[in-house]
Amino acid sequence: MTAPLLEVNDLKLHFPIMEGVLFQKQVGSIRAVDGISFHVNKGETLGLVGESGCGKSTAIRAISMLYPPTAGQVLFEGNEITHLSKMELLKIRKGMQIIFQDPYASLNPRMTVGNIISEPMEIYSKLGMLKMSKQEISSRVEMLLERMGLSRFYKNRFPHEFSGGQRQRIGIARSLALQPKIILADEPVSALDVSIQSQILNLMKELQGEFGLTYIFISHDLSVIEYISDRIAVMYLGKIVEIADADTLYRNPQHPYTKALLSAAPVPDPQIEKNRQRIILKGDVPSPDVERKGCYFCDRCPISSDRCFDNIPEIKATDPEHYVACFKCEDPS
Amino acid sequence: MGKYFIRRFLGLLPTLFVIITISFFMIRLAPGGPFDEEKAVPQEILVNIEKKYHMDEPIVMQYGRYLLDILRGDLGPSFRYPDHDVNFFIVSSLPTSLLLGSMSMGLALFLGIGSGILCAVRQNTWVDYFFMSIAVMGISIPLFVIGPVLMYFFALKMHWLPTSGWVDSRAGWITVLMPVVTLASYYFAYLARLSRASIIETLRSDYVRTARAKGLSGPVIMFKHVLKGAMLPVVSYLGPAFAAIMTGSVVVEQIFRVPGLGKFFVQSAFNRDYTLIMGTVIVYSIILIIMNFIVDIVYSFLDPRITYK
Amino acid sequence: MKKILIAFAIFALALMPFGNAFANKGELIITNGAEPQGLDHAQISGVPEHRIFFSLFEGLISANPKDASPLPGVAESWTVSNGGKTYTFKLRKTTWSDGVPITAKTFVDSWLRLLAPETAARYAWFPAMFIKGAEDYNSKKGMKDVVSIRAIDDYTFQMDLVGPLPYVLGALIHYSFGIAPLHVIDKHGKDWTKPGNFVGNGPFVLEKWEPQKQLSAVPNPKYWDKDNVHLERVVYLPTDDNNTAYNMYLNKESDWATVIPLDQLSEAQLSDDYQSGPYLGTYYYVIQNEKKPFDDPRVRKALSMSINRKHIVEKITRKGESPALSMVPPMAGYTPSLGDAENVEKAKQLLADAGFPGGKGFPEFKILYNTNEAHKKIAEYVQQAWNENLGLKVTLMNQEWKTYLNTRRKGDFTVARAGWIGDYQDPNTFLDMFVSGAGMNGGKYSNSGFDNLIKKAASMEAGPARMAALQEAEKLFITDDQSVIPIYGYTSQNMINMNKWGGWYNNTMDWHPTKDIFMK
Amino acid sequence: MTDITPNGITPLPPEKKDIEFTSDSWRPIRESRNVKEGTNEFNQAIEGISLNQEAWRRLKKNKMAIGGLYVIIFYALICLSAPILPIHSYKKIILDHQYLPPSLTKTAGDLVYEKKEFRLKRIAQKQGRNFLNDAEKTQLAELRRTIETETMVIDGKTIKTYERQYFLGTDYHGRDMLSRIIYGGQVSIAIGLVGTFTSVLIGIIIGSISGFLGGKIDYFVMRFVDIMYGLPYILIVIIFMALFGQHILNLFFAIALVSWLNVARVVRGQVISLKNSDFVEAARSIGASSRRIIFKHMVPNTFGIIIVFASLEIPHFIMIEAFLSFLGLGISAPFASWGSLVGDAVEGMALYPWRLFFPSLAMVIFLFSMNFLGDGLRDALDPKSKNRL
Amino acid sequence: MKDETILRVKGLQTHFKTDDGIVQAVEDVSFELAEKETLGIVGESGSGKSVTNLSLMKLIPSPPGKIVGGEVLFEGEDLVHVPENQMRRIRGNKISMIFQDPMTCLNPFLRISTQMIEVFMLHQNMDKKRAHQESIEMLKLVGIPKPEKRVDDYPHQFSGGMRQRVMIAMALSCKPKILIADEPSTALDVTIQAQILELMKELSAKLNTAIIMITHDLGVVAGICDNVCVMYAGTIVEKAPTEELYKTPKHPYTQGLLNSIPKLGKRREDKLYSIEGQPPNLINLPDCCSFYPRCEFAMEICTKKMPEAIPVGEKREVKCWLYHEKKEVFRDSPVA
Repeated sequence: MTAPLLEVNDLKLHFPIMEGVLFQKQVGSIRAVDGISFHVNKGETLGLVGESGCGKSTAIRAISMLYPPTAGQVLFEGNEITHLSKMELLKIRKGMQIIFQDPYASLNPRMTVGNIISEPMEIYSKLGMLKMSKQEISSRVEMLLERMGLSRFYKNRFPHEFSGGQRQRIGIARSLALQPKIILADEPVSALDVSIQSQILNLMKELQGEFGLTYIFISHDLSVIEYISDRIAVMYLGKIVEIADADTLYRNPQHPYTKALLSAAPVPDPQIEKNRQRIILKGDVPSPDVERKGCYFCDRCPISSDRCFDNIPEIKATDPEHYVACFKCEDPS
Repeated sequence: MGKYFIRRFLGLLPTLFVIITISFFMIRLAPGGPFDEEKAVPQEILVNIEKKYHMDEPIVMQYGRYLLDILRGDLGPSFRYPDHDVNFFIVSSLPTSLLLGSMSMGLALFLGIGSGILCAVRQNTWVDYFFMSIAVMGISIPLFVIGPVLMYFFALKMHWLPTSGWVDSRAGWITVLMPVVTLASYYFAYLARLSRASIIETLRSDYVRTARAKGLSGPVIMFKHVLKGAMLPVVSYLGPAFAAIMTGSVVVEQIFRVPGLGKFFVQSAFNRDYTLIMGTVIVYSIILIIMNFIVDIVYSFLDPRITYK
Repeated sequence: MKKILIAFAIFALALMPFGNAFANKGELIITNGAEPQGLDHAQISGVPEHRIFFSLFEGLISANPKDASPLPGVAESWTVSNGGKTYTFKLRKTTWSDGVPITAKTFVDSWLRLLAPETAARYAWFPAMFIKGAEDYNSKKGMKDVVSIRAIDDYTFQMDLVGPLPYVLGALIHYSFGIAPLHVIDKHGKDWTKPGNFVGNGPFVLEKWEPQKQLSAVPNPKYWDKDNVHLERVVYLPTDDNNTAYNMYLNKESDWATVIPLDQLSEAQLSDDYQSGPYLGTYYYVIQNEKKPFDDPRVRKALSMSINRKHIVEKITRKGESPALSMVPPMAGYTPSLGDAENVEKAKQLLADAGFPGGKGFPEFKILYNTNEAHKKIAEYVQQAWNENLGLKVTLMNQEWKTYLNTRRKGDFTVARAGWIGDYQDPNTFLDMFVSGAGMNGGKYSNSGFDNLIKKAASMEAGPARMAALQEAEKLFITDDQSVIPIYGYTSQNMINMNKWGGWYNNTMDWHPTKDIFMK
Repeated sequence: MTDITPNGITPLPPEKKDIEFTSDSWRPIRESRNVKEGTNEFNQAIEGISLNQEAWRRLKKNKMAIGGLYVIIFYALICLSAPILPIHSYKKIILDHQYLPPSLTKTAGDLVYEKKEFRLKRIAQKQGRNFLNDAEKTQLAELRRTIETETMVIDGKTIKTYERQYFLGTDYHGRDMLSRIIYGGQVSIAIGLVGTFTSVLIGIIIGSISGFLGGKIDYFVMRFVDIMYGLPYILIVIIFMALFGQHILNLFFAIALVSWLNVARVVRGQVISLKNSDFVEAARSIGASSRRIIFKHMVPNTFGIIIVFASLEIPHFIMIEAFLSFLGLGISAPFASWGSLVGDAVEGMALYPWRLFFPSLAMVIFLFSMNFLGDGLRDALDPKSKNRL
Repeated sequence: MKDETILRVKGLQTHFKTDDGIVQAVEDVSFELAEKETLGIVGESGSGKSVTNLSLMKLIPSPPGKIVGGEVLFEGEDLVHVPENQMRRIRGNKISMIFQDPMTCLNPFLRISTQMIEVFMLHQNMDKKRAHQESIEMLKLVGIPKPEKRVDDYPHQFSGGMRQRVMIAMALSCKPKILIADEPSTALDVTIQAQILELMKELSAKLNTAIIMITHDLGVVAGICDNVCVMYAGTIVEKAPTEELYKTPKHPYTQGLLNSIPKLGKRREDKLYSIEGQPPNLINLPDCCSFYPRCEFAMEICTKKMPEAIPVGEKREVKCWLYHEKKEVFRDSPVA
């Protein structure tokens, strides 16, 4: 097996909680990402699923070094990137692009579509990391627009003139401008309507084949994740509780949280809905600002035992390529 | 929460200290000194005077001396009014300024918020245009015009009110009317606009829609659901505004002979009465700090989401 | 909303019968200009203070309300000896308002207190001009005993002057020659001027003093001439705003307005209450004599001759001022030496002679004045006159008071507005400040002939010879050198109803002792 | 609520008439359909518009704001063209013409004569006469003669002094109020514009850098702002003017010096809220430098609020200048500003009301317009603004 | 289920005046609601589903919005023409509403108790004390732990799910005939959403409340609704009992919608079905089928006229030319 394109080892990102008037001191931290490890192979799609606040968006920001991680390693093409200098990081970023969740907020309303898409190329050619003439940049912008199914005449228009789906296409075009190797997609379809969502999903799939892209795809929608992903990681409170390939995970979920999640997702089929037995979880997702000594899920878990309250389960393989962080799954007794 | 405020207050002391330091040195930069007169004081006498007020010492020493005095609560003697200390002026005139300020602010608040509500409810009707025009007038006519015009009309023409004075034995409390109205005019205008905008904003909020969906009537919605939230920007405006009303009353105090502190803000600077300037600056800063404090408290009172730890 | 309106209406109605609510028999209400600096004669320096001083204190000499000439005050009589250099005063037996007697020692102690360097009295220079040794003591060149004043006995006071200064009696009216109740000051320290603590020896005694609000005084039962004090109360209202002061008068809230806003003058002048008379002061433009090309008397003369003073006083200031061509206003026994009269043609000629025909090549310069409506108006006029008549480029620069004083003191100007009010009725007060190197000589005029003449006059006894010397000095100063440009002689402006109040007269010092004012 | 995507669609008249059905009606059109450039899916024309154009369209809907805009343009035109307008010089002093009331028809001569006659009658009345004595009659006759004969030279042309007309009256020096108001407007508006521009510039730079960098720098900048707030601004202005002289440029600068604080705070707030916005993160993720992010991405997005702020700030500056004029710190003579004209006129308000009325009117109309324009701009540029005035 | 209609909406039209023109947010909407029925209204954002229901309650912000036509019959009254003060007696009492975002819909400045009490006091004339008691009861009913304590808390002290429960408690206080739920679970996480839907199902049965469930999530509808209306561009394009709709969607839009959802648990195909194009802008729509530009089966006629609703089975209606009898409309045609 070749080395994975991206490898993440025990990545942590804690936001400090500061207090004090004149001299501020740290009184705690929000454990947004609390030690996650996974890898992504070239050409595959890793789905990252979890409820809001579980740290999935923060995770990809930490991976792309938008927020410097608190601890852990990120290896991109075998190179550790957490300690790189600004310039070196820029080189890496070229191969690693992000698509943002909100197509309304992620495009600068004061820039034309053409400028938005060409900006990364301009920045990199100014830095000398990309050798493209103005002409080339401009024609690439047009090419990208047309590939996204938008007319190239749109490049002089402003984002607000487009509907959500079209804007997300512009966002995708921007992320493709530098011909990245991996795209970190942060809930790219959750702000879109169903009929548009499928357009974007299809587009992303096509692009993956066409440009040999690798995706980390975040969503809270299990059906979307299932559709797009090869492998899926389930996150809860800043931790990954289960990773498996898509089929395995959906056919044979092991972690109680995964199970609950799957059973809670509504299915657009009254037949199924009628006969479903739902696992209804009690309570809400707890706040991530306290340090825990037990399993992060223990207080909502329907099958937790004393052991879960005192020890943190490691993520372990139950089957090949199926990792779960649960004592019950390690030891079904 | 009490602890929070104490900590915050302590945190503001450095700011106050820097303000004192800056103004101490800044005012000495200005040309001319406190003892310059039309008939220039002979050099020999100037030496005596400067010695008396320790102005012959190096400025750093003067500064140190001043700081020590402040710590003792003594703001020093006034250069311009040798019979009095700065403390005396502040003690005797601050209450007047505060009274004038709070009466004006009270009037401005009452009328401003009142017309703000009226305009917001009757948005884009003649009521709205009428009050908003008055408000814009209040903002665009200088106080030093409003004051004399009022005086001319009410005192000289109609003889309803005395021209000036402040709660004295002759005319009593009616003397407060014109200064208060004059000073309130600007703040009324501002508050009316501010509260109108804020109320309109709040009226569009989801929770007001909820309240309507519950079947509540207009007034209940306005006074129970809208006002509390809509007053937040008003409250945060009030802090600095109240401190500003002290300096802003220069004109009003001068025109209506109000024995307040406001006059000193300008006159002491013109007179180069260093200690009195410092006194007013310190009072102003402290009032500003206290008002911002009160704003914070009122804020936490109005908005339960805010808690101070 | 309606209720509120009704409430307002009722409130307004309740206020209606306001009118003349202030009329109170025998009470004189004065709008007194700026807030008084204080009451201690050693610390004060302004006109409003002087008015209050007249009510609360009395020195050796008091002022005649009719012409501000000296009248006996605490001194019953006096004799002059030693060639006009020694004055001996016989004091009357009188007391402070608390009954403590006033003796010659009171005068010695009060004067020494004022002169003491520690007291740092601003007006210490004034007695120092007269009293022998006073300047030495004040500038620490000598101890107390160098001051040549002494109590011969309890009621005889004697002083030696630096020369035969004939105008000293008039000067003694000034507050710097006043007395202070040292026994009270010892007891209360700085607080002695607070109502309750206060002790004075004037016709009135302090009743109430609320700074910025009012100061009132009632007759002093211990005053030696209390039978001739008629007012029941004098109230001084500090009033910074001229317009308000005048409005208060119009609205009958005050009985005596000491200022009249310029823009109201034409109306005020039609009123019977309008009181105006010459005032011992000269309004002039001071020129920087050292700066080129202003060091040329021809230039200075050209500037002076191209201003139409008559226009200024009739159309701009309009207070009935007299156009002035001399620095010293005319006074008894003295005929001023005049500068050249207005003559635009000649002015042009002079300027051409000086090398600037038609103003060509003349550097642009500024007129400095302190921020004030009247000064501004005059400066604007002068600016245009110089521009149109001489072709000079002139700009105006106003500065707030203290900055202006500082600039003027440092001589950091070209042309500046100035005014001088005589401290006493003698030409000397208008001339001695222009001797070389004097503190007031911001224009840096320097003429040894002038200096000598002033020095000479100082050592001469009263009489025509002395006046001639002074006139000669002024001739050098104005007629020959035109060091400054006199513009007009001041007039005093007051509003007071003479049908109601008696004992109030216009005089050249604008002194109106409240002692003599009575209600008709 | 409906999400209204604001595409500019040229409205088509709705056709409600019954249509003829033909066999063609049922023909599938799947293939024949293609959306043309510049139209939407219903073949309605679309024109692309930028945010600014859109704001302009919103602004045009606001009648008060547009009215205000016209007034301001009118003012600007008048002020700019003042030197070529057929008005008298703003600084020409004719003492004989002082305090003339406004009149559209009468010449200065008529007014001066009337004034003199009236005054003489008043004096006569005071002296208990109801006729003029001979001396007074002579005075009048003399005045009449002067009026008819006196000439003066202006710009090389000899004109009859008393034939001048003053539509808005004259001031204490007999200067034309109309032209003084116009030139005063120049100064006041310049103070408003320059002051606003300077303070906004300082505010943007300091606010955006402070907000973007955050941390210690932000902390100290904000403490500095607090300190500046803690000093009464009037004191700073007095000292500044005393130090550097009462020059008009210093006046601009002194006012700007104390007024950038608010802009800095507003910009900082905006920048902080924009800092975590997706598009800034997007810019960071494509390697944009901090400078690029601040000045290309953030600052342009605060322009809306800044323009709004500025439009409301201009009246504020004009008022501050008026206040300073009242204190004697304003513009130096013989120049005038609205503030100084109004301030000068307050004293003589009862006798010469026009001197107070016209400059006040000019100023109030301008500030009214500015306020309405400002409100309109805010609604147009920043429709979801929370910080409404 | 006894079919007794309690609400009948006929030809409802709501327009908004904007700078760009008139937005026809709701254009000819008709439906009926039976007692205890749960009716789903599905549509994408901007399809007019929320406006429809705000129109029922007459809560359209006016201006710019206005109900320009149609009628809403409730208990024999046409709510469109009922005066405001009478309408207030219906709101929160007989018809109540919950909204999408519980975060912004509860007044953040007032205690939960204050907000709940006022409903009881207003509609049921209770005194304060009893209203307080009732509030606690209601909170208990919706499953808030320790309601006695929490009733006096402020909204921000609750989590999103809890807040939505509070909203439900408040809406059901007066045991309304109809509960309009506007995307009640959209802002919530999947696991919380399941709790809330479960709760609503349970309570509506308990309190005999009919529910109009507005959502864009076809999964939610499948689980909870008896009948479904599908809205597109301000109009209901298809109306059917839930199971039938999912089994045999008739309107091309419904078909497309159902096909374009990735289905959980079903093996993914190579490509998802997707409806091309964008939803239309509702300003100045021409008189045509608003879906035709995206419709695979569009015909010439679709570009000319909006079809009428046509029954396609028992209790089913669809607005599409495909289901119209061609002859019928060809009556004037010479070819016939």
